[in-house]
Amino acid sequence: MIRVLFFASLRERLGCDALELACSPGMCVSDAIVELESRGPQWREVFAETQCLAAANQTMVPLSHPLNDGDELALFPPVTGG
Amino acid sequence: MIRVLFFASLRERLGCDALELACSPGMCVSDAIVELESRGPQWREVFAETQCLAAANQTMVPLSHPLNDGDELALFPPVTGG
Amino acid sequence: MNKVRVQHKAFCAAQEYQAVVDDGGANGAIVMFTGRVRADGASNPVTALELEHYPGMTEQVLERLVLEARARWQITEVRLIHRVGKIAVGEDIVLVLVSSAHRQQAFSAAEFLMDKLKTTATFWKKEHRLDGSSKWVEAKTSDDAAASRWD
Amino acid sequence: MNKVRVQHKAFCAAQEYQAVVDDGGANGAIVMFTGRVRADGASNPVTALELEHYPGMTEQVLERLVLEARARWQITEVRLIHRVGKIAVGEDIVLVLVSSAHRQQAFSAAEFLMDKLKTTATFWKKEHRLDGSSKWVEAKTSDDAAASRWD
Repeated sequence: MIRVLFFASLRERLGCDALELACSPGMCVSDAIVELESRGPQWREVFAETQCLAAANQTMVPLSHPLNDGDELALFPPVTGG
Repeated sequence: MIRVLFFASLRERLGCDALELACSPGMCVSDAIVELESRGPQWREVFAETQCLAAANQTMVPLSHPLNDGDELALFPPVTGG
Repeated sequence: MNKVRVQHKAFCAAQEYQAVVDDGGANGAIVMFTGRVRADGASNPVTALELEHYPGMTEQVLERLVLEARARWQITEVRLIHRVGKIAVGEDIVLVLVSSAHRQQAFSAAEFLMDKLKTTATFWKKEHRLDGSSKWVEAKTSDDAAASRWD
Repeated sequence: MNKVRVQHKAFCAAQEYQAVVDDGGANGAIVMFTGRVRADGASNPVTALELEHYPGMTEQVLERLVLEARARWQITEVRLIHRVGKIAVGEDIVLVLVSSAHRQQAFSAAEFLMDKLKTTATFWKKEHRLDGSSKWVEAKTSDDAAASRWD
């Protein structure tokens, strides 16, 4: 399984902090997003409208990054701290 | 007359804080320095060895700056504050 | 010494400064930056910011930024504190404090830390306004430009 | 508001910072720089610096630098304090404090003020060492280079 975390506007619009996703062999971050989009029109709309960044195991990664069982995947909009 | 002020190493080596100098027509800062050098070998030596900056009436000026009666002329080495 | 903190509670910048000053004169230069919740003067003004972050990742990003600053400049002490949660207008959000033997090293390191924090640390800001409305702040391209100076 | 001071007595940077902070949140960014007498770690170490200046001219130069900073950047409050006389190791020599709506404006103005102060304000430094010897400090070409960035 992959633990998926959502932050900020993405978390709020999805109405979800975190969920578990089955990990299929050769799956990358954008495959995980496609999987999430299949959860319903609201999910599809939010991902279509959000510039979505990803971190795998707390390190920023491109959407092509391969995922492994047990990974922590975080999805969020561009950061705005400071 | 011109009021001449000396600061820092220049003041210390000349053993003089300030003095009055007669103002001749058309006199510039470097003429004033030549006049000061004529005060003796110690003065000549100090001016030869110091990179001397000038301020006339509390504004930095080049050595070619013309002087007028009543001016305040300050001579000093490069600044080192902060 | 590095001191990186992400915390809910308010900090006192003057107190942090005082702690860094007590170094027996080892450092000729200290630069302190504080970023605060600004009163925006709008007719429906911002009353507070709410800061969310990614616990665990944020601290790692900040620690790495401090290491990178140390590799690039000769700096002695670094304090980097960032608040999360709801922060009222006029309160501090972030503090960067750098001591060094030399002023340009301290200035560059402090600016680098702020520029990189703004674009790489996992914080998100939401504005709360007087009428009760709230809105997530969007990332600024000027921050990206500032951060790319250091690449 | 500008506050330019040349004074013999010590100042408290934390206290100056606190005074600038009380602005009702008008400024999103505050940058504070302090330059201090550094312990140089030599076998015959520096124990104090002695700062001489040109009373009257120095204050004018500093006021003009603040005006120039205000013309170049959007800054709110500026405090610029420089001590003269004998200053022991670890004590502050100079303080630059700038508040602004925006961080880059505050950083640039503070760096500009320090770079220009170093090369144009009429201060001179003498080092006093443990064995009782003293020596006038020579101007640094690195300071000229830093100041010329702003031309």
